Amino acid sequence: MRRILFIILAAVAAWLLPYGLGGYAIHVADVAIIFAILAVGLGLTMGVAGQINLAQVAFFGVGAYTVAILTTRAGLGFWTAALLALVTAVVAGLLAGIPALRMQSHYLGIVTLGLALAFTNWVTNAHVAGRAEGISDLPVPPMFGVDLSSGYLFYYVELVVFAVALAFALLVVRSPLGRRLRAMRDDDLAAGALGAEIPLLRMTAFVLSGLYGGLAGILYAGLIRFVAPESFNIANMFLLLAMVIIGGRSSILGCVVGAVALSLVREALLDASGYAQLGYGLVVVLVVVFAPKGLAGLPGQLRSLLRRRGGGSRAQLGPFQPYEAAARAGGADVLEIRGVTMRFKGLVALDEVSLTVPEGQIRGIVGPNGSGKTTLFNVISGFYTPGQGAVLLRGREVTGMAPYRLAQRRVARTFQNLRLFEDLSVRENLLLGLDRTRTWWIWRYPSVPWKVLGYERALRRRAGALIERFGLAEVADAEPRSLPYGIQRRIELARAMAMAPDLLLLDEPAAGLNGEEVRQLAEIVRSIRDAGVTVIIIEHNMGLVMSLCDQVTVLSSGKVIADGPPAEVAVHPDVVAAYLGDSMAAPTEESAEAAVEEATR
Amino acid sequence: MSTLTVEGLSVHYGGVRAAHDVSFTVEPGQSLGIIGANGAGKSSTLKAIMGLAPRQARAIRFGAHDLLRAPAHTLVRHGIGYVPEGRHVFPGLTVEKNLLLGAYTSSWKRTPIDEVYELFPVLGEMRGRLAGALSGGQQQMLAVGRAMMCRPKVMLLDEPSMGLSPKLVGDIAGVLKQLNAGGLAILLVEQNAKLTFDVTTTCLVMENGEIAASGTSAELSDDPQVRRIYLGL
Amino acid sequence: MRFTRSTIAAAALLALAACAPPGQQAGSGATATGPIKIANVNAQSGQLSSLGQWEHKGVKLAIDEANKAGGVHGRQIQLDLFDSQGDPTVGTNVARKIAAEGYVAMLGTAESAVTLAMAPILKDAKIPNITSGQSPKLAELKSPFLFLNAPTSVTFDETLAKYLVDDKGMKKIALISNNGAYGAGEHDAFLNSLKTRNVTPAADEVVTPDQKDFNANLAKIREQDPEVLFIGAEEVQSGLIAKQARELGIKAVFAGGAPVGTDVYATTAGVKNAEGTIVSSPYLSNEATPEIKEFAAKYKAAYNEEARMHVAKAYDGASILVEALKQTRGEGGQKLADAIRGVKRAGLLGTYTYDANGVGIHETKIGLVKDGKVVPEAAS
Amino acid sequence: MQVLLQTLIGGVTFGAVYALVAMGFSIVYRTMGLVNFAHGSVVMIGAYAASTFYLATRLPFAVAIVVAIAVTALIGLVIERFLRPLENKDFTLMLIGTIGFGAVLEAGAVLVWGATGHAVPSPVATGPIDVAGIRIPTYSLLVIAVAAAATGLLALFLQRTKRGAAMQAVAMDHQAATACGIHVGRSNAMAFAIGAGLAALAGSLIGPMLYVNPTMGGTLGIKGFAAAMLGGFGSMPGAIVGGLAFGLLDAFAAGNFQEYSELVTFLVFAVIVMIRPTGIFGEATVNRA
Repeated sequence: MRRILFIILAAVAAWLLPYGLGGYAIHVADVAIIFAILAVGLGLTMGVAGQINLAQVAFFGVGAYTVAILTTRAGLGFWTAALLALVTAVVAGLLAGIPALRMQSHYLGIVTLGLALAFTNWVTNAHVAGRAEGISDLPVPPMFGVDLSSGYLFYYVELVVFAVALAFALLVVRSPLGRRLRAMRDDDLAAGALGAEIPLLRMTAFVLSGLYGGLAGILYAGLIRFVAPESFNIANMFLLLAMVIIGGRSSILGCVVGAVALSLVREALLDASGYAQLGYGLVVVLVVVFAPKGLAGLPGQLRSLLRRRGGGSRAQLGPFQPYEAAARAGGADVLEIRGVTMRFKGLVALDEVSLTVPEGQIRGIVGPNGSGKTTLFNVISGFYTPGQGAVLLRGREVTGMAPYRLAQRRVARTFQNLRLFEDLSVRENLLLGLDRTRTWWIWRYPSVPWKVLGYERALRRRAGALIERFGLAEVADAEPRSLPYGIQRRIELARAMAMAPDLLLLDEPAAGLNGEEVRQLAEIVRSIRDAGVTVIIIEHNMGLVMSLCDQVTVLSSGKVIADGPPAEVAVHPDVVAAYLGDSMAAPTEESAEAAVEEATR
Repeated sequence: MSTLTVEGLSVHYGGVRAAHDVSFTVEPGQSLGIIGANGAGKSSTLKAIMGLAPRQARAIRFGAHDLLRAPAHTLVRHGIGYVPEGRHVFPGLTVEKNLLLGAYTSSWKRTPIDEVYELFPVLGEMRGRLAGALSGGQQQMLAVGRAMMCRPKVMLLDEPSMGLSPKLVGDIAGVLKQLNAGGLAILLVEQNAKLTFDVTTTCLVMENGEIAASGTSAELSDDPQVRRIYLGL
Repeated sequence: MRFTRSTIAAAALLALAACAPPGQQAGSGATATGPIKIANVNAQSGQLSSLGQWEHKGVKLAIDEANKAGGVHGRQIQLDLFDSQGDPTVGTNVARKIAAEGYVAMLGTAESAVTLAMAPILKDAKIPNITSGQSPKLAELKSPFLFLNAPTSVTFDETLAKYLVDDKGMKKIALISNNGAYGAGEHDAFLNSLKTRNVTPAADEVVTPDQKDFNANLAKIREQDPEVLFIGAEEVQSGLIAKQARELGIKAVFAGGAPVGTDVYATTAGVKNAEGTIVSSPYLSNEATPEIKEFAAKYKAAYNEEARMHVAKAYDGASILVEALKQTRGEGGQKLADAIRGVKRAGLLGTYTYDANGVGIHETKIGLVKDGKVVPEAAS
Repeated sequence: MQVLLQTLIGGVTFGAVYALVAMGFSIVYRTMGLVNFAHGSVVMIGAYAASTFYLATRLPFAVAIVVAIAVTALIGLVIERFLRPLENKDFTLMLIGTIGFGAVLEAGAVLVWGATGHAVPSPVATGPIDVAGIRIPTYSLLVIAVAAAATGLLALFLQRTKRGAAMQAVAMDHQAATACGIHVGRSNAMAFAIGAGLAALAGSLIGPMLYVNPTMGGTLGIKGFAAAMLGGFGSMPGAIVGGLAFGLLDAFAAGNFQEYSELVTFLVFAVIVMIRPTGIFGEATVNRA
């Protein structure tokens, strides 16, 4: 209710604003709104999706120039040209996004910057784009007899477009797509394991960037009715970047605030722009070091500062509510591994490993350090493609399938070192697991947004139930990093279960847990198995393995040296030798594995 | 000669407790082993002594030197050699450079590099090769050799057997015994209990970050508790 | 509850929308008393800010003198500086600002692109603008409120072509120019002048304004062994081109517009390399006439630096404006524009007689660079 | 043919400067994993410091270069100290922080030296050398020689000295380096100072070739960065090869595509790094792509 009231108040204030502004002030407001739209676009790509995109200002230029060229050279009407400009900007976004499939971070930054320079160079030279002098005398956008050459009336057009653009951005951020983008930003490996199609998501981010850039460009063309290369240069890209960083890059409203604030500051310092640049630079440096989340993050930072001083209470886990037991189906094999061999730079990490796991079993995989356990998990969940051998899931071969496709086939996993999305709340982490839609589902965003909202509400209901089941109610809206390790382990387990898996892979789930927590873990895993999920568990806590697992496979030096019921395996002479001495693990597997893992990141 | 004293050492990573209230001493010329399952807190203890992990302790001393307040990079000057888990040689530098860096704090004109080559002839043969191109066993020897370059009084070794074949593990054991016989004190952290019992005279057993048992290596090798910890029986 | 409240809100919004939209408040325009507000718009930051700073100094000198002499019929002139940052978009913002804040006239800018962007807004607001730009496109606008205080590139280059081809009989001419607003204007104007004389350039190289290494372009030019190398670029780049051309052994004489007559050009190229460069400019040196000498002395006294063409033309422009303001007794709008058009003034750059396109000066003189300074051709 | 060779000369001269800039990027990146987007601005400050000192004192140009190196090394230390809390934490934030520093340096230069800039007379008086019609400016030779000498000295430092070996060791494994007694913070600061020093060297050398003004750092920085990427980020031979390759790409694009050279240069660059994201020699440290 309060939110609705706030929206109404904001809308009324925005509607009434022109009545209190002079002729020039309204123009400043018009420009600020355009920058706000641009900032929202950059916030979506860079802040939310983590793509270092320094070509946003070029997309802006593509939008404005397309309108200018089509209206003055081809004689099209303003709105027809605008529509085509939007399409062109989105295509530009797609093209500029292609490098993102191959590179990230500073590499992407410099390539997109280069593409932006290439764009400026083209418009400076092409006769059709008016060369260095630009194109003037763009037509006034017609609007049912309303004179849009007035800054006041254009303000209302902008306001409506801005409101729609902002609402759409907020819809994206607060729904499955935005959550996936943020997950991809924080940890693309873990996001892939949860079923996020990383390449498509990166392209989506650039499409959004192009869309918002184009939209701002069209409004710019309608307002200024003049385009020139300088308006889309690197200095303006830096200004835009400063807006987003100072406002808070991962908060859309923060981006808007940053854009409006800097537009006004720029206006106020128009006659001292040398000092203004010094100021922006300093503020950006200070924000980066002291308030990494920008203005939008300040309230949270202050709150956490106060909480630390007050000494907050320690969060508690609630009891786990067991799943309802499902009838055990006949013992078909869920997973079959046939002679899998995995080499890293000549070192054999897995050597002809074969095993089968029947439905409804808890299978333990143990072995000394570096015996190939985690490598095996990475093969099963699609992170590695084995050199030889095959992985079969319910009889279908899935060898070398991408992690997100395996996730779609209901293979869920946890990670040895915990890979929770640190900047997302516990609830959002679970929502990511619950959301099983494919990326192409996003066509609903522009066409039937209310269905997106409906789906989101349904997801949230299910998340609520999951939170209750895993006893996470007390911590549901906290960030994982602020929670004790034991709780984080429980969250990762809940997130994996949110995927409603058929096969669950747990990598050292008891590491770092105390005795009571280990006992609870055993109880939960049993309940999961009783609900019909097949579980494979890597664990060093032998007490847990012995009491929990139906069957245990022992790996050493990448080979299976024993396989059978726990009690039998524990007294197997090879196992005793492997554990207590004469370990024969393959040399430097771990270092090679680490190297490969880095290379695939 | 100096005694390494650790009193009430605890290690926490974020909210995770890796080691709690660990105390022991290593007398000059002594060889002490710490064994335990993966994740028992052995490596963390060693790293904490070296100042490479966040630590809290009542005291960590080496002879008269207070190690608790000393910055990590100064430890080597007091005669403490460290062989990290997973070897951690400098892969892009030659074998010889790796060894010389072990003597970073002293003059490169007078180093015990010939002694190291004598002890590990294979390193001498490969002195010009990049360390990253060595096999796992050779890298382990290089790591031990590098730690010897500072003429240490005590050497801290973290899982030197990891990923090595039984033959190489045997070689390492031989070297360690030889060094110990020459008067070097050894603190060996291992998952491989057999190796540890072979090399050391006294042993600690760690479980869940705490010392669960201690005794002479001979006693512990027959202790059922060790089997329980390792095999869950 | 929720429904009713939002309905009310929606209704309220609709009601507001139905009301008359907020109209433009009557522009305060020229008031009959108080100081007369004049805007000087020039880049004070960015790559071309040196030009902007010179322009401002020239304008300020003229206005200060006028104020000291009693202003316009007793009213003082208030000169306010706006920074265009060399960015046309910022320029449009500034244009709207001076329109909204009741400025009577505008002086500047030195960059044609910025002036071109501002012109439509100033025309709508009926604010006369005397610009220092010299792009032929400014004249093509045919705006009744836009006046140039210098000739356009067409005049510069026509004079140059006439001197080179008609007087000196040099036909083997190579061009190098950048694709910025100034360079492209020079390129087109000079090429056109050559065409009317049936001269085809031996080479025609185009570079980018940011380019620093011209080896590839100059090597091509060297192959043609031209008699003249026409340089169409700003001061610094012209200097770099001249320097690298001499280093490559190009013997051709350099020629160009106002930029190659500056000290920046000469020092960047090196005084030796710049020697003999042919300059086409309405303002050749600080010693050309007694009036110019007097002006240069005044300028040096005020700012402790040498006067130059940019300063002089800004001074001329401001002086013309003051003269026109005196005629309208401070009134702006159409009346002021007409008054400016009517001004006949013997200025530092020549005699101003405005035509329908707003161009006031229609000839330039030829000079030669000697020891880093320009001397009139006749005197050499 | 003559045109080709002459283009080559120009490309190599500028390539040598790009290589120096790229080496500065790389040495900082490989030791600390920091991508310093302010590097271009540091080059500009170096150019200003050297030329101002040279013009004011009339002391030999070499002295001016040393002064410039000292000034920028100091700036490098300040940047490093400021961003240290972010090291090994948030890569993107650090990136943006350095962009902010770049803006500060540029604005600072405008306030100190004005926006106009100044020309620097060539410290070499002799005319260009003529080899079969190919003119080689003596200053270009000097630039290439100094760049080669700097490269050689840097290689010697890294290969032959204790500190150099230690710096490489820190880059490879900072924990193990600490255990060997190496002070990681000091080593990193030194790497940053060397990087900034290389920037100053590049800036000082390019001053007399061009014209010194506050915006010169932008283009040089972007092109030096691209050169580092082309060769393989963090790799020293990569920086040299990448620098020369970018210089040549730039020169030939200018010759053949005229005013569209920038467009062509950056499109070709984008395509090359698409095909081989880690550059010719591969990335020398962690791959974050």
